[in-house]
Amino acid sequence: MAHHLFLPLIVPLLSASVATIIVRQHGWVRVIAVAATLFNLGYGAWLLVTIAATGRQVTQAAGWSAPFGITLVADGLSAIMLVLTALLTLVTIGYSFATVDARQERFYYYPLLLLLLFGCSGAFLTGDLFNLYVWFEILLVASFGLITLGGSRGQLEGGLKYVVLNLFGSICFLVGAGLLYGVAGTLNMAHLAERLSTIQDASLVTAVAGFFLVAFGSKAGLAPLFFWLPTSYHTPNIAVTALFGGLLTKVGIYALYRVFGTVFQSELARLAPLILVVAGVTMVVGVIGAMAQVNVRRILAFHIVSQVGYMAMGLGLVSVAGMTAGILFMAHNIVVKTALFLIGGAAEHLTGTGELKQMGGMARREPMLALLWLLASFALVGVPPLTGFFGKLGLIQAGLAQEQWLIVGVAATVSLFTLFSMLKIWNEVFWKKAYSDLSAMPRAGVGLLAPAAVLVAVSIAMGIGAAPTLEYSALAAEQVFDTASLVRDVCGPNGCEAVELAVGH
Amino acid sequence: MTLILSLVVGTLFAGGIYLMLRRSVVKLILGLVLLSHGANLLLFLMGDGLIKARPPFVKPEAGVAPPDSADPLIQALILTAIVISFGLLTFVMALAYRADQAVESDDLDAMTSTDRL
Amino acid sequence: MYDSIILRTVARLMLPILLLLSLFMLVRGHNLPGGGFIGGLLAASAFILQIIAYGPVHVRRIIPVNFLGLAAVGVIFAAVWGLIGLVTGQAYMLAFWLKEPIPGIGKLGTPVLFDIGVYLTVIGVTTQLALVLAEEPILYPLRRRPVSADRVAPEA
Amino acid sequence: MLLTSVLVTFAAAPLGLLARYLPRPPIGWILALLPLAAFAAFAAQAPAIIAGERMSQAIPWVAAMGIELRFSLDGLSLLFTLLVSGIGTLIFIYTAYYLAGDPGMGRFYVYLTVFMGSMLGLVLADNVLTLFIFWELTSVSSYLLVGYKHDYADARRGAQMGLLVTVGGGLALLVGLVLLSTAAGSYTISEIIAAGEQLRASSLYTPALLLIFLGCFTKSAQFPFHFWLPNAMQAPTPASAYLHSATMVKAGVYLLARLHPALSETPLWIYTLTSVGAITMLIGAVVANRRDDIKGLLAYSTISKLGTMVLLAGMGGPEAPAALVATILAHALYKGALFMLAGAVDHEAGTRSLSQLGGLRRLMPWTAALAILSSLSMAGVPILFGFVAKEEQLYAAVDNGLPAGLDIVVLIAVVTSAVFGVLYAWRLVSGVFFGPLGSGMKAHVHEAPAGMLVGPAVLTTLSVILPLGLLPATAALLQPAVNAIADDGVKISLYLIPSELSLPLILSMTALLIGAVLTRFEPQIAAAPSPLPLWFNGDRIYDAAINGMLQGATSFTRTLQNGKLRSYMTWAVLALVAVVMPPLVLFGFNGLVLPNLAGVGPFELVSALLIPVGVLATLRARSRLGAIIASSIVGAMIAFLFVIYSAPDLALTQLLIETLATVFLMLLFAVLPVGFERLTSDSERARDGLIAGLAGLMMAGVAFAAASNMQFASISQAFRAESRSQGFGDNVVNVILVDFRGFDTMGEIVVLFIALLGIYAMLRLRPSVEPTRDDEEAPTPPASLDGATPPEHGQQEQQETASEPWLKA
Repeated sequence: MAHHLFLPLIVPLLSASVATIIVRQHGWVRVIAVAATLFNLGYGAWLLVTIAATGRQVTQAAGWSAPFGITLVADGLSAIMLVLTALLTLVTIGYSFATVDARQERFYYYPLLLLLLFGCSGAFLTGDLFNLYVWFEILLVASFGLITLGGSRGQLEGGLKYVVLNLFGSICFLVGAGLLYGVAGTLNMAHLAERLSTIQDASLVTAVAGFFLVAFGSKAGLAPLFFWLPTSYHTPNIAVTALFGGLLTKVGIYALYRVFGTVFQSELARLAPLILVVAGVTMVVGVIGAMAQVNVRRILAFHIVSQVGYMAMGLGLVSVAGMTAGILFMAHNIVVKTALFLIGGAAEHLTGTGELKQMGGMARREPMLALLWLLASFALVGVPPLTGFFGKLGLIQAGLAQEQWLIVGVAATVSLFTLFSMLKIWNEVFWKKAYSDLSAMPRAGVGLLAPAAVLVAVSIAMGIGAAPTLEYSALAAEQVFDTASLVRDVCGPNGCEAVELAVGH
Repeated sequence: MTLILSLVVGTLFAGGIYLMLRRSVVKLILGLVLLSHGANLLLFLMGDGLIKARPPFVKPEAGVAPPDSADPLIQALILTAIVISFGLLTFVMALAYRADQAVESDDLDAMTSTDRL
Repeated sequence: MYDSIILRTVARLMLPILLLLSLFMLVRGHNLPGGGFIGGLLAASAFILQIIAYGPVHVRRIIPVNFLGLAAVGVIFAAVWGLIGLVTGQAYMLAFWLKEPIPGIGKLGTPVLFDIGVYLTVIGVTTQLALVLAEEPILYPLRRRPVSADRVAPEA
Repeated sequence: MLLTSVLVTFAAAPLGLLARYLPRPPIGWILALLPLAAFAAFAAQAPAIIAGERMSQAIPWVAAMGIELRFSLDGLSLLFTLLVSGIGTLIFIYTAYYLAGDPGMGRFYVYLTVFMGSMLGLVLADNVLTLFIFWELTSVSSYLLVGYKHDYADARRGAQMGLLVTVGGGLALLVGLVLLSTAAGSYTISEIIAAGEQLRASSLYTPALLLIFLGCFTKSAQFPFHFWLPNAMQAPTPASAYLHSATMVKAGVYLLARLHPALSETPLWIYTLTSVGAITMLIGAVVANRRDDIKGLLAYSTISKLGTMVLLAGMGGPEAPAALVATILAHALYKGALFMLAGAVDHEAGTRSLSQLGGLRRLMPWTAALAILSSLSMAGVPILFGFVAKEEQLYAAVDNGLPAGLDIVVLIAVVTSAVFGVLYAWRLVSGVFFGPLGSGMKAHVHEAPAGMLVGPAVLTTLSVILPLGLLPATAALLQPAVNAIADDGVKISLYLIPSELSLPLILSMTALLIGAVLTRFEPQIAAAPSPLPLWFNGDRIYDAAINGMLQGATSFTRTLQNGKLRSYMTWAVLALVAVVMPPLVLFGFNGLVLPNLAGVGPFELVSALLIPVGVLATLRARSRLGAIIASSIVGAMIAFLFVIYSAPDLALTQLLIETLATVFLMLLFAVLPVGFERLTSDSERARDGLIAGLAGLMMAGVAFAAASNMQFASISQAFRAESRSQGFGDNVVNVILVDFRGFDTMGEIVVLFIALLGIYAMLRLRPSVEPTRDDEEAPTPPASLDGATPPEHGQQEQQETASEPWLKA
């Protein structure tokens, strides 16, 4: 039993609670935040290695045997997400030191970040469907707090839509979980997978799966459920936008991968055409939205939507190759998207506005920032040999292997339009002559540059080390689909039906 | 009774959704309230049947709760869901209140500035 | 809203009763209807009744508790008992029970302590929320669009 | 050595930044050592390659995707590596003089070096994906080079246009290459080529080939994608000379030549390449005669020659491969020189416009001499290498492998383009160097610095001396390249003076003659109406497409992302209905029987039925207060149902929560305004009602279907049995909450806790400037915002505001 799986949850939770109590001591709160996040990062890295070496890690909350208690399961996908989440949070915290004002720190900015980390980490580790719902709510409400923190009119307006639409998604999740409990009588994902695989007439299950598709799809920002994202993501602190932009939609994708890859395997095959259509529409609508925007963060926000489509495509291909590419793409996107928000945000922070019209001159003024942007945006577009290329290539290969010509065509075309709108930012913010006199503008210090530089470096490393990254993604994808071994790992060799309620050790 | 309660669930969802499609923030909140009521009631239907007067308590003489008592697990889930939705709904209320204050209107259609192109 | 004599009287009377009831609910919860949630909500109701009857300023004065801090403490309290399992090399939140039941309360174990953490958190959160919401019109007096009396009247 | 040469080039790219610190012109010579070393290294391999050897080197990279850093050097690659590194050396020297006064020169060298590395990788790659990676890198580095003067909108536009077109084609290429590799079963180019037979029979052949064509045509500026190349002339001249004449634009031709043995000689290959190549060739030749900008003229003549190359790659016949490699070499020599000279003229005279230039022969004699010689080569005048190449082209055109009818057309096209070639060469020379002094030039024009003439001099010299005695050696060098294109014993034989009077020679001379005659009518030709319809202008179409796309995107987004929550909600609900309804309706009610209502008692019936009543009352309430009260009836009735159906804990919780929620709602909202306004039209209400009703019906259906379709025993039985024995509690629900699933409960209290933090911050942390409402006093948030103690004045206000209407009632 891998009881250590609780650590990346307890540490942020207790840190956040303690930080809440001593919130006035900014220095200590920062130390706590960094320490807890570092712990999670280190733990995540260790877990990556451990899982590669010894396979899935499983433990039971309160020791109750699965499927009766709540199971924590970490596989390759969990570990990837865990480590990236911690990395993003760490980078965001670093960026926040330079950008977030003291009043927000007083109002629980760092505790909320840690609680978001707590919620996300829990969502990546749980092996219980209802527990996943709880984790989703934790990370959602933490994100609610962060997105409205500051209380500007835009935050309140955008936040209201963000909150309401996400709550609708949550309700769908709750209903879906309830229906599934009604139909299958259990909540443990391994047990659910075991039971659902024996259902002959699965049509009702398909309907139930629909609730999860909508619930996770709305969290992931799939069409037509993404509206909350572009309306709110450009309103809060840049650091918050960056973290959300990199992370939150991917929790939805993670849940799609996990629940549809494991629990609803046969439903996945049935829903695959729908998922591919949704993926294609999401790519297109997102990139069209991005083309229309004239504000750095709003362009990037629409790009999130577009790229979530690629990840959904990885699922819709219903193959290990497809999911491998999807996971690779997701890992790439988490890093690069955050980097872009941080860099664009730094330009916004320095210029004082994110409106393209009123920006400019950054290439001459801040060449380092320009270089980072160039690398990150080419990575996003999928220019080889940066990370995005491998994700895109993997999706194209997997799609062609299954003769899904249309989605491959859409995916390729959309990346051209992605390039177009990234060039728009580059032209307007960096290449164009400065809109106003920049001589009084503050210089980008290490505090603004370093966080993005770290992420860009990670992205480049992931590109050069594409082989091991891909290998790990493949391992993760196989583990997601391998329900037989999941059942064995969670419930023992005889399957979940044979387990009796007891404290296991 | 399952059928009747299913229909009741349906009306809760229909009413909730209809309210959420209106323009008033208060109706929006009430719509969410109805939706979460609907979800809770729906969950309740997913237990082991609707059982009257046999709550899931351990009978002292038997040492176990009767197997035909109401489903304790679904009740625990609903309890969790009720409390969670209480927290979230309170958040929505406060947020809607602040938005209403900042925009000076309780008309949701007036809150479109972040999407304006 | 704070000047109803009846309300104040009732509130004053109810405070100890509700608090006692909440403790009772908390303690009996493991065997009878009740538990940390219900207990916590009852206790919070007691405070909220005070807020409605006397106003938040008064309540802040007579109950000088930082409820937000209480909520944080409650979360920590609920979470730490689980660590016993972890440090002994077992699962987090693994239950540990005293051998003998304590008279009038019943068996005592870490799940009960956990429930107390829940109880504290619920009290803290709910009461603090009510306080913050009730203080809202005091801190930010309504400066609303003018309201005509006839629109108020039909509902009153 | 292959891998090293590429990697070292990339690694050395930052050295370009030395140009910031070291003295200006000499730095060019120092940096030029890098391409020179590469040139020397590749030249050293020439004997072995000529002898028929083939070098290969591979290291694995991402094996699972088929990406392998596999390089191989054969004749074709050798030709290109020599061009890339050789011309690169000259360009590196030239740049230091051309940009001598430019502070950004270091950056320019970095881009140039990256480009060179990419180009080397591209022509050496023996793995399609590696090839693609370098292909894209050339696009990206050329983007940076073209946009080097990015303060100017035209430079940004030109750079963006080039990148979009080439990357767009690149994406098609990528898909095409993956398809090709799928059909061949290998990503290694040499293996793909070996699988030629199998490929041409594959069903993937046509789509793969069309996509690859798209990539090659965009990269090599073929009609109708040619328009980006003239716009890329915004690049500083060294970049134009390097990328847009000698190297990058030939990448498409290179790939066609590379794949020629495997994919050629099908109708698709022949007809597509012949027609596209011929059209491009003619359009380029014609438009080159209408350009006033000398770089524009050269750009179109490049387009024309690229068309010729594509035509040669497509037409088949025994002579075409030889003509192709000869043309590649000849074009690189004279066009590289001419671009650099054009840059020299621009640099010294301050303009590139033919109408403003003139008479420079006396002021810039060396430049003039070199330009005249290279132009003669471009025109195909005998004894220059351009002539040799043109002879080859004509031989190939005469002896082409095309079906009857088409062969004549192609021949005429080639001759026509030769005629126009004479014409634009003449235009260039006469316009710049002859006639009266130009009007728009700087005062005191003088000869360009010697450093700027080194490159053109070397290239021009080659154009001159290759035909004078070095033809056999050249042929020997080019032979392996020909072998790589057509592996069936085609011999290349270059000659200056043909042994007999052949048809190609006659045609060549005729073309020269006609061209010479036509020079008399040059002004008329330049002013003649455009041969293409006006709307058919790549530039204009590109701009229209971009603007149309932007406008379309804007109005689309405005409609979709309209800011209205209710519109977003509608989408969400419709999505749910669309996903859940079909499986439910189609299959969900299999074998369900209508239950009997016998066991339904009055209490539950009444409370159940009061719920819809409460819902309806909430919908129809005319005031906030009414709506809140009506909705709380619903909550209460649900609690009552919980009581009836054996859930006392739930009922208690529900009641308490309901009360609290109502109190909170009233604290915040019950105050003002009291009435609801009617904001939506009847039709909107009807529509929303329909949607909501549909969703409600679906929820009822799915709830009922699931409740009557429980196929498995619930795990809750175990909790009933073990609650006391293992959980030490008699209230099973509570034991689940604090023990069996205590982890959920912990999450749940954290949700409450976070919600509190969020609400607290939201209500107490306000922006320092809250938008003021009316004319009333501005808000004065108290100093202590986090509200542990509300301010003293609050107490007075409390007394004053103590009469909220909702409790007065």
